[in-house]
Amino acid sequence: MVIGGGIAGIQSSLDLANMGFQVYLVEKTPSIGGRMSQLDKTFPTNDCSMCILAPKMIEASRHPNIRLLTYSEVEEVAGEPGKFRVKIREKARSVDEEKCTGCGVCMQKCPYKTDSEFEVGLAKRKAAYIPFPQAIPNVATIDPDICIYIKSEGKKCGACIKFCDAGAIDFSQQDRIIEVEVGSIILATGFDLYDPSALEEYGYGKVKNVITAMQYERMISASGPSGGQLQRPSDGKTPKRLAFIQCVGSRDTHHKLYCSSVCCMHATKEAILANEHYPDLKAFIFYTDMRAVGKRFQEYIARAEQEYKVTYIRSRPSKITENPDNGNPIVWYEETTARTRTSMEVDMVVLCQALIPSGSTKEISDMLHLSLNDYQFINIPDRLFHPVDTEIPGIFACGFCQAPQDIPDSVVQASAAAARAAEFMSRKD
Amino acid sequence: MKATSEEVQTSVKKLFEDGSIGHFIGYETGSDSLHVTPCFLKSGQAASRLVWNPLCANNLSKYLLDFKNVEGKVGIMVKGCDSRSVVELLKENQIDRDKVFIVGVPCSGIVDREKLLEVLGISPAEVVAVEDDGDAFLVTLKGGTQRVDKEKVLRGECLVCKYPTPLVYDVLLGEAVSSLPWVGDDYSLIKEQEALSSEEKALHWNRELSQCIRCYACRNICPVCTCPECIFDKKAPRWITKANDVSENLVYHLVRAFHVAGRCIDCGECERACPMNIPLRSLNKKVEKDLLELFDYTAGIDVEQQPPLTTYQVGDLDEFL
Amino acid sequence: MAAPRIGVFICHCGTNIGGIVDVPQVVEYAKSLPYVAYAEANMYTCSEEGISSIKNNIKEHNLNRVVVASCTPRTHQPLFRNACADAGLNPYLFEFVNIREHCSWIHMQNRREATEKAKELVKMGIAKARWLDAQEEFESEVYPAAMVIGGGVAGMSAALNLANQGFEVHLVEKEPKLGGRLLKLNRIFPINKDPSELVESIVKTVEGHSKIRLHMPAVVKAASGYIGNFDISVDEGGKEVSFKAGVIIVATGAQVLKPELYRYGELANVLTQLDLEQRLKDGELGEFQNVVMINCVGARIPERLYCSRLCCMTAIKNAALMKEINPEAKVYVLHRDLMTYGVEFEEYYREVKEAGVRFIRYTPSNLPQVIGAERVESVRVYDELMDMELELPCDLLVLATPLIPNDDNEELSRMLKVPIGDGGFFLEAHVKLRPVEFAMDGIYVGGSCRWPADIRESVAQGYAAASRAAIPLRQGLVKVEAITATVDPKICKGCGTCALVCPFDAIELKESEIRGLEGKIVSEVNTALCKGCGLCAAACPNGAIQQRGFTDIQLLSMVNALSGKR
Amino acid sequence: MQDSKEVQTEFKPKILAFCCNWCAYAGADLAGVSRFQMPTDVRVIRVMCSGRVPPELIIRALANGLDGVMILGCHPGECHYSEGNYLTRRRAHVLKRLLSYIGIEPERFQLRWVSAAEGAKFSAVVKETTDKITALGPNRWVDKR
Repeated sequence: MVIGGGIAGIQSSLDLANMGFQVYLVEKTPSIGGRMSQLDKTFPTNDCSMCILAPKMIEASRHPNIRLLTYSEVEEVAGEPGKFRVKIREKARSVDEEKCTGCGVCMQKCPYKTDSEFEVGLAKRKAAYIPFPQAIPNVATIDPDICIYIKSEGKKCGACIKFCDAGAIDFSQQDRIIEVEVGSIILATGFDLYDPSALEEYGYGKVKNVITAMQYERMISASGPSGGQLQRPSDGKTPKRLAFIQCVGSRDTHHKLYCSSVCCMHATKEAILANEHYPDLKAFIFYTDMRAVGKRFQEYIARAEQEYKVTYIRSRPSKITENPDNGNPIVWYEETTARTRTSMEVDMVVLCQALIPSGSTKEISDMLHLSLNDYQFINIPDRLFHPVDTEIPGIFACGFCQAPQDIPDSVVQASAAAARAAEFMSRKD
Repeated sequence: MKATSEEVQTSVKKLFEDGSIGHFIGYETGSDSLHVTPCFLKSGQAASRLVWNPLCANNLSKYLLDFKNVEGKVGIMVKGCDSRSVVELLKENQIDRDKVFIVGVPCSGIVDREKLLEVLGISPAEVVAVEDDGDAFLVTLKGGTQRVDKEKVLRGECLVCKYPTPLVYDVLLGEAVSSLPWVGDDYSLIKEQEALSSEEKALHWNRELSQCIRCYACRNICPVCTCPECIFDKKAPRWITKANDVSENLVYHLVRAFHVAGRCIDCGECERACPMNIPLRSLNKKVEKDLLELFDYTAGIDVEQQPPLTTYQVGDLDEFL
Repeated sequence: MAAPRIGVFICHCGTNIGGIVDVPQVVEYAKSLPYVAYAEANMYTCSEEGISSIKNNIKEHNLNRVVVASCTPRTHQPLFRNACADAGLNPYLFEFVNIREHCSWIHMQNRREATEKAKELVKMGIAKARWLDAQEEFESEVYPAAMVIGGGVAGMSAALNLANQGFEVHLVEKEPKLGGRLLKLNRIFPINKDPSELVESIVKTVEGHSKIRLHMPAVVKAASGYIGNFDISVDEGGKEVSFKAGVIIVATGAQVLKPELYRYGELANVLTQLDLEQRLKDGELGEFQNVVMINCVGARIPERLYCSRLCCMTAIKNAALMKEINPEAKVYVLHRDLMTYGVEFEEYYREVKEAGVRFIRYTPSNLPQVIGAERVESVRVYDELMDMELELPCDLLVLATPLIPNDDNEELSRMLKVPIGDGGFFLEAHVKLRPVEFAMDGIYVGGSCRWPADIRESVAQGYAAASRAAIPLRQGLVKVEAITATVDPKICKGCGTCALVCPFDAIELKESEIRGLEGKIVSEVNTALCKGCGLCAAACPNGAIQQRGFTDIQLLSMVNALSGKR
Repeated sequence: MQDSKEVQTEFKPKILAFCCNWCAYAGADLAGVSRFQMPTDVRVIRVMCSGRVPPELIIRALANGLDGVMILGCHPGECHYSEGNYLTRRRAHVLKRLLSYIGIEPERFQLRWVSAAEGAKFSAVVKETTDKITALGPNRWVDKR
């Protein structure tokens, strides 16, 4: 069983399934794809994230050895290593997966809206929704929290039932409990975003034109709500000067002490993309240490500076205020070489917030009696020689839930976890 | 000094005698004194038939394909241009360098027979001999000798020839010629054409190509057209129909120009063979010019050089209108 | 082959297609086209009902080609191909026409034109279907053994994992001892233990494993073949040993740069971090009072742009150790950006800082300067933060230098036909999603030969490579792409153009063994290597090489159908 | 005058687009999923790689009277087969210049890069090409005699 349908979980599942093992891939949200599906491009090649991810998602959904359990959560794990008995709750979608063709009529007709999780609040989604166009499975889900038909117990609305030609809407569905026995468990529960409003000095939520890096990814993405146009929240204008603030909540004694490992690079990528979209846009990156340790990362930074006119400023801004006249954020910081306090007015600020282990990581670890480290990452007792083994034999962890890391490292760990699980399961027989 | 027919005869005779070659492909005088035809020798005895003069237009290299399976080496006489098609044949593994003995002759231009007759206002029967004389040809007529400026009567490809001396040979007869004085911008005619409007170009080429009778002489004589079965001879897929239609002719000529892209060395044989006098070299020359400008490539120079359309540079031109 | 009898199934997709395109009209039109034996409309062709209709009609109407016009082949082609196969029709006699994503969904305002377009798309699909050929999906056997090149931590992890999964492993190590670069280290972070103890237990397991055949000291001399079927020969102490392997893992590690900077090699008390570890290990370091370490020596400079990832941590570890050995000592680390990424590194950096190691940032435009005649006496550095020049007394200068590629990478690259990228490290198939495999099937890569990696990363990559390698080993068979290239040797002239354009080295010029053509040099496709891109087919001047499923005649028929030519 | 104007506005070009399976075709699919509305004049032929499209086919299509031909492939460096699109690019440059030389307007043959995520770009390319070719009018090369 693999828990978490992001890139790490998908990779582990594919490796094991291709080796011939039966895999249950359990994902909490309605679609697999994880955080990577939200990204626009990926560093350092600027490959489009969805383009390289989608084939893997499709492969996982089609694989005869993979049973995809989306919109599902692990409820209980019993048994022993090599013979875990797992109860999985498959939540009611109110949509028959077999009949739904993913045509999206229900989404068009559904009258109730909420913030789209996928678009990080930059757009709305309906109660009947497919989280994003390439979702797998490509079927609708009806959100019981806002669907008026469910809330009124069938008295109101029902537009989706009326318009669905395939007859796929089924409000009679109940949550189902599935019980399976598995030899090994791989945890790949990924990360959440640290809420930057905890850093009051940066004004997130108050200064309108301060957004988070994930929001920026959706904004610059051709498939995002603005079709790849940078539009600042206050007035929809395209920014000409853009500031990225690094270590927002990371490497910070008041917040998270650790380094999130990927922000230097994603900020660089985001700055490059901005300049690619708008050649006269200037981007500034305020950083602590520029951590570019991966393959071709330094070259990428060099290109950002030379070709895309990105300016790196080594400084940790003390606060961000708003110019009341035009809504421009003002970044206050110390000029390192001159050692003077100074400020810079820009059109929009992107906060590269700390990344934290996802909430599900804690839930699942508690269920499994695995300990977490001080920052809620899954504890790995022998990081050196058994980098994906948890405290319990037969249970492995990979990707961001066990340490901050970028996509290639997550993919490496995912395959490593698959190898360890295969080894563990072959030792048994 | 320019090599003479006698020198060619002597050295070929010697090559036969010392066993260097078992066959030889050269030139001999044809039906009249203005014609030279290919000559195939099996021994040195008949070497006295061989000639070398400004009428030796044929590119003999394609005949090498007919001698692939003979015993011993095949000797062949090549001019600068012909040697470049030999390079192309070597590049495409169509001939074995070890089985070929190349007798190179530097060339100072070949006579365009029709231009000559027109300039002099005579019939072929009146010509006795044509000799090279620096910047002119010495034409011996029955009634005396005339000196004709080369630039007036040279073949089109010779007017723009940049490689008068063979690039590949085992023996070179006569002195190397490094450049020809009349050659300037070899693409000036192409540039003139490029400057025309689409409408004018379409009219021009429609007119030219509608004359084509699809005799395939251009293809058959082309030294780099070496496919055992040409795509235009296939029934399935049928790339062109037999219909006498300019669109079919268009497909034929454009595809041909593309197929020899990076391989055509401008020996001019296609144009010489065309019974309808279609300016075929113009298409090939256009491609040649683009390959040079885009990828800095010239065909027939170096056997080791990879053909331009089988390779790439990441930094190749990306702008596409 | 029997005359083509094409069945056409046109999907309404509820109202998705049917609401825009006049489906019945398209069905009628399809019926009028040559070779069409049957045509119908379905509400959902992908539904159970639609699928059984395809199956029934194949039998009932004796169809030998099937065309479905609905959504996109990228998601639904396997479904319809399986339906054909279930009905006894070769799945490659199926053609997909996209009239939803490419028609109804993008022309919602123009039903008439959308219908006309759908008709034309269907006509093109039928034109192609007429020329479809049955294809076989070949499978080739995988020899159940692996070769792992390199006996460092990455290679040993990979070897052990595969061996414990039950596969025979040939482990080839060029040194006379397993353990790799780790053996040279004095202490390793985070446990500050002597690494030889740690590595010893792994080495013992490897050496004692019944499934692992150790070749040591040995180097690979030749390798040929393809996934599932490699023939390998190694030089094992002067003796040539040959064996077969189904997969290969490259984990040959890297070497530490010996710099020509800061008077290294000239002054006795200038060491690299590795030299320092060696001396500590051998107990030969002697007394010291003032230690200065400089990071990024020979790295992140114009000639060597990359960051070697682990030197910052090495410096911090050794700085802490120096302070531990002599708490009175002054220890300075001169650095640029400090690469203490992640959780533990950052924590350790804080601890070490608190323990009294001083960190000073220098800039590449203002490099530290070594002062001293015979020995280093002090180091002068401009402290960016304090905005002043410092002169640090120094009796031991330690330089952190990057890992650089091994010298024999190039030879190995030529032998295995795997690429080397910028900087001389091996180049993986995809930097993001295929980090531990080469583009060439059946060969995998892990550890510092791919990119500088610390122990945990090398081990993870070793395991990951083993995971990828275990897939073909466990499957026992590899499916060969069916959409491959195929040569007609009768008309091939052996010019080699196809071989030049092939990105996978799948085409070779060979003497034909076919009767009547013996000895003729022609192209031959190694279908195990061919990925079916069709570049060769486009480059061949006379169509002697074709791409199955996308042949000239199929594509030409589509073009002619669209332009109304027969 | 009015007549010819009417003919002009009624002209619907017929344009062929070869799309590679991995990027451009996926981009076209995304355009569909996103319901980007666009002119109806483009017909797609799927090939595995843009490098599969031989010049013969483009020449044949234009000689048949099609009004435009496009090759759409992965961006340079993103080819599924690592280098196919680079070869396409070289061939296309040479072919385009040759076509233009004999009087086929350069707009009628296009090579463009569309990634699997660029549904919007696919639709923009379709619009732009349709507009350009509509403005040119029908491909009448073979009627020039």
